[in-house]
Amino acid sequence: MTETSVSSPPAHELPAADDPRLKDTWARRQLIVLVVGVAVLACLPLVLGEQGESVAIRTLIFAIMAVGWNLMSGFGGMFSFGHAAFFGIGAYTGAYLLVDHGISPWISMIVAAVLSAAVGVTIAYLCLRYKLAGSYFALATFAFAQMFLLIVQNLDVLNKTEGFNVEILPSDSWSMLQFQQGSPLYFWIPLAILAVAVLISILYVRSRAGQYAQAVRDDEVAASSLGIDTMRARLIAVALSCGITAVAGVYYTQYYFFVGPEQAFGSAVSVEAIIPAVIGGIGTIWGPVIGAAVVGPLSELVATVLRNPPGFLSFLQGTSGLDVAVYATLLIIIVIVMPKGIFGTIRDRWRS
Amino acid sequence: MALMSLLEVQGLTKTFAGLTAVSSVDISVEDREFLGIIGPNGAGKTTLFSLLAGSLPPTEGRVVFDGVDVTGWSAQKVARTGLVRTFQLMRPFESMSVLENVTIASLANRSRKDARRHALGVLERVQLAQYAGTSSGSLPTAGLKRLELARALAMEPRMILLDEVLAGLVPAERAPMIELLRDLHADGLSVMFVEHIMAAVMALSERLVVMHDGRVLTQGVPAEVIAEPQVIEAYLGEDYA
Amino acid sequence: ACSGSDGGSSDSSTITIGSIHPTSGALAGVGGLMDDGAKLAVADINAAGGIKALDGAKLKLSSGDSQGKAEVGQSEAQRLIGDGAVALVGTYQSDVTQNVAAVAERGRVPFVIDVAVDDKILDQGYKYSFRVQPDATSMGTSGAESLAKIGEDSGTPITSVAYLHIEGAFGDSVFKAFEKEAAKQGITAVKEITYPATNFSDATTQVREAAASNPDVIVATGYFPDGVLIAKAVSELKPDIRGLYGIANGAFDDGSFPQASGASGQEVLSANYHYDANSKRVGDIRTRFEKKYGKPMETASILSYQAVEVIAAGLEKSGSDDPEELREAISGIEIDDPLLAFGGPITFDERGQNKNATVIVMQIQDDAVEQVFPKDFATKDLVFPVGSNG
Amino acid sequence: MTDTSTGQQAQILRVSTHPTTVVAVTVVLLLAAVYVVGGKDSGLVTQSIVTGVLLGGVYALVSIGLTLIFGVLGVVNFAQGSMLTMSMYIVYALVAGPGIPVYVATLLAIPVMFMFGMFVQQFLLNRLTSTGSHEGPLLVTLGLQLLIANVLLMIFSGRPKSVGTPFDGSFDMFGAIASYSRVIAFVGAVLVGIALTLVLRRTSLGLSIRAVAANAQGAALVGVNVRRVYALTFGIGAASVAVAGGLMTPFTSLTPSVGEQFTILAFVIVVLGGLGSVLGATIGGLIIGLVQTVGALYLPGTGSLILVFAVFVVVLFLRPQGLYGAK
Amino acid sequence: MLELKNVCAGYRRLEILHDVSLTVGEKEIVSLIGANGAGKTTTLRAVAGIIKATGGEILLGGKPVQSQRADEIVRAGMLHVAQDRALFGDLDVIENLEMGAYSQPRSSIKASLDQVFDLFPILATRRTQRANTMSGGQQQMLAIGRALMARPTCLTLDEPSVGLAPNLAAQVITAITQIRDTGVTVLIVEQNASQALAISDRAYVIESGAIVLEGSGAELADDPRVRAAYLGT
Ligand SMILES: Nc1ncnc2c1ncn2[C@@H]1O[C@H](COP(=O)(O)OP(=O)(O)OP(=O)(O)O)[C@@H](O)[C@H]1O
Ligand SMILES: Nc1ncnc2c1ncn2[C@@H]1O[C@H](COP(=O)(O)OP(=O)(O)OP(=O)(O)O)[C@@H](O)[C@H]1O
Ligand SMILES: [Mg+2]
Ligand SMILES: [Mg+2]
Repeated sequence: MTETSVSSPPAHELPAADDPRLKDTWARRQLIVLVVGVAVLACLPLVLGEQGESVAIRTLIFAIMAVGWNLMSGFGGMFSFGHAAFFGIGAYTGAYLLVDHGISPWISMIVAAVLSAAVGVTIAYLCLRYKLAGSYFALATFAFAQMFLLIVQNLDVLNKTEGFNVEILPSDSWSMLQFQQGSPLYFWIPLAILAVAVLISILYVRSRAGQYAQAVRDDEVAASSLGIDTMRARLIAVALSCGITAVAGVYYTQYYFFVGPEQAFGSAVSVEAIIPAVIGGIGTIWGPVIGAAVVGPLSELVATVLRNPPGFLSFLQGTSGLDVAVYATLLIIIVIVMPKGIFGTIRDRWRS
Repeated sequence: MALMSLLEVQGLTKTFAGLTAVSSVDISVEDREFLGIIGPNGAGKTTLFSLLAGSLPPTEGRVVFDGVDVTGWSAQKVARTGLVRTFQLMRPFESMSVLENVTIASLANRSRKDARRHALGVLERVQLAQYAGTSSGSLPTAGLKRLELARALAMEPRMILLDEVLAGLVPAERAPMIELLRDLHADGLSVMFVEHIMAAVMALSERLVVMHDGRVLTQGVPAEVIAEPQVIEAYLGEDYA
Repeated sequence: ACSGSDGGSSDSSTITIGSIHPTSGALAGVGGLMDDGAKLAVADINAAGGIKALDGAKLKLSSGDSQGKAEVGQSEAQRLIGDGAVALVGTYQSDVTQNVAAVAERGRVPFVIDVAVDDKILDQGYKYSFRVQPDATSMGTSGAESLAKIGEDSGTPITSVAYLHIEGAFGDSVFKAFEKEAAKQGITAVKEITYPATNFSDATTQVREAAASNPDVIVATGYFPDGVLIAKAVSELKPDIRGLYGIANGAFDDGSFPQASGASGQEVLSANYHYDANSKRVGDIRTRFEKKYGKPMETASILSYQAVEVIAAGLEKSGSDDPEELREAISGIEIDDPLLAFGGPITFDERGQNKNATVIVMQIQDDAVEQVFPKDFATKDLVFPVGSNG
Repeated sequence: MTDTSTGQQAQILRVSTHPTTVVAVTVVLLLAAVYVVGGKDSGLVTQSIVTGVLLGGVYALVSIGLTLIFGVLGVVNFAQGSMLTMSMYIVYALVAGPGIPVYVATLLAIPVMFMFGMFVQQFLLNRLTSTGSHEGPLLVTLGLQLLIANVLLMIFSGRPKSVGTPFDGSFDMFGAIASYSRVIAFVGAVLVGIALTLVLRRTSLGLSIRAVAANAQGAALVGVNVRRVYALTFGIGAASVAVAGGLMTPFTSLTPSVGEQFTILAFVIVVLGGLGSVLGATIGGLIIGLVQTVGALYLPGTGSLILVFAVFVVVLFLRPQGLYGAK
Repeated sequence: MLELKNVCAGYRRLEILHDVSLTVGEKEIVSLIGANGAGKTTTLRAVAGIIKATGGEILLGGKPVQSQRADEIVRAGMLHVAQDRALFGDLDVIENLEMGAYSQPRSSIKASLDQVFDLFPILATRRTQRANTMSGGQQQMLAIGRALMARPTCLTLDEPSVGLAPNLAAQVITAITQIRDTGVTVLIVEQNASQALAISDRAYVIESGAIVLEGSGAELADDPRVRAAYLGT
């Protein structure tokens, strides 16, 4: 790129407002995809059976968690290894308010989101304040999640290891978010929540705060020398991330009618928040959703296939552990074949 | 108080675990001045910039910018007062396009829409507009250098600290860059300029400061300064000129 | 997709029973045994001509794997109900059982709990859940009674115990119940020591702390690995006690305990629900099980077998495979020859708890689990105080 | 994060206080406090300390392998615990089958696990690690953990297994009981720690490992075969886990998922000690072991674990790069 | 000594070098000059085995090396000083230099160290400073020093004088001639084209991934096109 020196125009001369290079249709395109996607998914319950739906719902819960996780770890660049903490806060806030105070889960969702955001911001602030980065940050968040788990197991108000049972109401109730077993509403509601979560990510990523967060992720020093309040930018990402994850937790309690410490705060939950995002593609809007859509049903599919396996495999029938082993193998293969995640890899192919 | 220079540095000192990188430096830069800084490798030029821009906390001394004492302020706070630096080793936001890189800086005092437009304007000014859409990661060195500059300019600074913006540019690339810097200065930008390429230093600097072992060795009119034997001895080398 | 009930009657010649156990994951060992137990029960019933009341309809067991996770357990339960199961058995873990119970309740399908100890499961007022095994509280209570009697029989009453138990609902409620009953019997729990369920890989300190309060007996409630650690620690520290006594202890009466604990397991006592080693029927079932699956049939596995029998009996009684009627039948059922060493026939109270479920005391003698108390279940004589036989 | 100010902070800390002395002093003071004002029977305290140190040895043994893999390859190896289980079952198989004595079996397990580690890196992780991704490897090892656990389940069933030891029994140590097998494990930990430290410090392999850890491309430019170093590192990590597994079998009831509980603590220990620092992992292991057992005197049940994580977080805040961390 | 025959190379699907051919004779200094983004670094990276040539041949001492890994090429005696220096940031100066001698017997280290310290005295005074805390120029010196530690028979330098003070830049340039005189073949990419050409036996000009000019240093230094584009005169 050898330029011949031309006398440069003074800075204040702005390009025309309708300059094609200024056009940025990204957000609009994402929104269209979102609308279409939701419309299509909304029809699923009509074709799914009882089990199909329960798997689909679990998948949706995964997806919401992953979308939340991705805001902090993908776009914010702070790898959270302790999102169980925020999912758990959601699940327990919902359970506690409902069981002990009869408060509607809808309200709990808001309370939980705020509470979890506050906690998340506090934790993140401490970690960043003390300059924890990379693996150290990740493990610190993990440690906090573990502490939450252990503390909950020792708190009488939260029934220690017993957890909470949601009372089964005789009839459907919107306010209490309870419907006939297998009602499509159990699918549509989390679908709506997911849609909102994705919408938030789309808007956030393009917002000032979102742009700042990504800049800080790429190069903290450069960002701060451009006048960006790096701490603030990061904490906003954390707050959104934790809030969304908490809502997933509230819904979990509602749908499963029972939540205990392990279901809410167990380290497995933290991992479940990460897997879809990584499989689908970290730091992308659709990666977590696609990842969840793949991983969620995967184990059930494998189990179903192996329950009555094709002839040549029949000798394997009923070997306990086989289904999980196969599932694990598939997981490994996906990651190796698509190192940037399904969405990330496909997008790269597309571009070049 | 009486009208004072845009940047006042008094007794600025920075020590790293025993080693004194910058020791009691006093410099003052007038508004709209173009100050060149030269000095051997390790003289403390970059560290000085880091101290001024708040990237590093000083061990001692004061930094007063535009009448405000900014000593010990965080980098982001300093940057918002209109004192902006560039980096010797370029640090683009790799995940973003060139335009987005600059927009980030424009956002400092604009709405998102205007920022994007303003950023493009800046890119045009630094002749990087044709790369607006490309990802900053794959820019060649010359592009990256301009990007560093563009990002700083997008902050609309009063004063800009340029750390070796010409390093790594072939002579053919340098000319337009020098041209550009001259224009910017003409438009009223104050500049502190660290560079080892003497041709450029001489072409641009109104005043020249020579640093050595963290101290100000000497300063004054460029032509005179580079004639000083101690400067030749410490920096330029005999076979120069 | 079909909802529970009509699915059941859609094909009258075979009746599906769903079995949910952790056949993979950390508990896969016992989970597998229990699933096999249920399978064997179905096979036996079919071999004996199926459900007579439904003109010889055959039973079919479809198995689900909870992987030890509550939400997996739940979706498995929904799958099985969806596939037309008229009743469920399961699930070994209390939290998984909670979820499945909720599903069963809302799906209106009877759920016979083979193993799951937590009292709370049946405190929800669920109408479709029944439990065969004794719950934590009753085990704690009868554990205390038995201990007291054993003391008296030995001539010198037991007055003090130190209690080691695993943290969590299970350990807590067994201990609470024990403490309450023990007080009545004149036994004081001089020390309570809880240990964590995870990352517990050495019991020496805890046991030493227990011994420091020099009790007559050290009582322990927990699962297998921690049980082994405690037994080993006791034999290493050789505290001056009259015995190590497990209540609802997952190790002390497990078939693989003697081998796992070696010398240190000798003469350890265990108050727990257990299959009736004196019953010929049980003996026959266990030999056939071992032949078929190559593993010894532990008590948990027998309970799964028993649970299937309960459902079968319910079907016979109601003469219908409609889950609603089946539930009715089970709630009023009475099974006279339980496979377990219970205090009487299997019948459920209004909560769904088996009234006569109780514990007996076992002891490790020459590397085998022997029933030693009460007398009418005994297979060997009780050795107490431990080591008193020379 | 190349944040210069962190850099200095680290440097200043490094010159001003040597971690080992600080740690040693703190630990001694705290333990003294427990004796004097702890209000517990001193015999019991001694017991808890002895137990804690021995337990710490076990933790160290598991963490040493992890710290290499974590520090050099930047791989968050979730399969560490399962690899531990795997080596336990290898030893079990050798003992139960041909009847080889347990400690001999351990020696045999080492090369097997070393090969396994090399294999995992070469065929599962290399493509990902060379692209510098951290999440990819994390997931692969997660999958690996599930895979190992369930394959073991398919082979050995889930019933608890156990392995006898020639040195059953225990002896008295400062009025506390210590079982031979645990003391042997502790000694093993120390030996492995020393051996690895020597390898890293003295041998050219160690040199190349440190080079790769510092800057893979730079290492290639001075003639280091980076892929090979990666594979060897993972191999060594796996091998030291084999030692851990072997030495632990005598006092562990084997189930296909017995090792997993160690993974979490191992990570805590590795980060506490500082990524890639063998010494750090050893010291960290001892600290955690002590905190857990001595803490249990006052906080029964999971209380002591809460304490463990609290200590972990506090140490990180005081020293963001871990006790012996470089960055 | 070093020969490139129609080498093609690039990043992912994007080809940067198209049929680049050049030769560097035994104990020669050859410089490669070109605009920013012309492909100089890419050429050196291909030679060093950091990126794989997608076409053509690279011969080192007559042996094809285009398929060899970077470390194998180093063992074959060819060292590369990267544009981004690739130092061991967290290791100190001495460790960096010792690491440089990785491919050499440890006995050689002492002598090599002295040689490097003669060339860059500042390094001797910073033995225990961590590399990533050094100044831009100091890092540059360390990078060159590290390469020399390996006693190369063939050395490729990517902009060695970038960011160096004029006197030091001059020193480096003269140092390169000294290095050559110790029997090392040198391929150098320089912005300081005039100084580079002054010491080069031969030189090539690369434009957008293709060699467009070649000749002796002196010839090119006088070539009007070169003067215009790369000497800024
Ligand atoms: N974080 C640090 N820790 C220790 N020493 C440092 C640190 N940063 C810089 N130094 C030292 O301070 C001195 C000044 O460094 P600085 O980068 O300011 O030099 P410079 O004038 O920019 O040199 P160059 O022209 O080569 O860039 C150097 O000797 C450098 O090694
Ligand atoms: N990692 C990369 N990925 C994609 N493109 C790249 C990458 N590195 C360089 N390029 C592109 O390859 C072309 C040649 O780059 P190269 O670094 O070889 O140029 P150069 O001659 O060394 O220029 P400079 O003087 O800036 O170093 C440039 O257009 C650059 O944008
Ligand atoms: Mg500098
Ligand atoms: Mg280059």
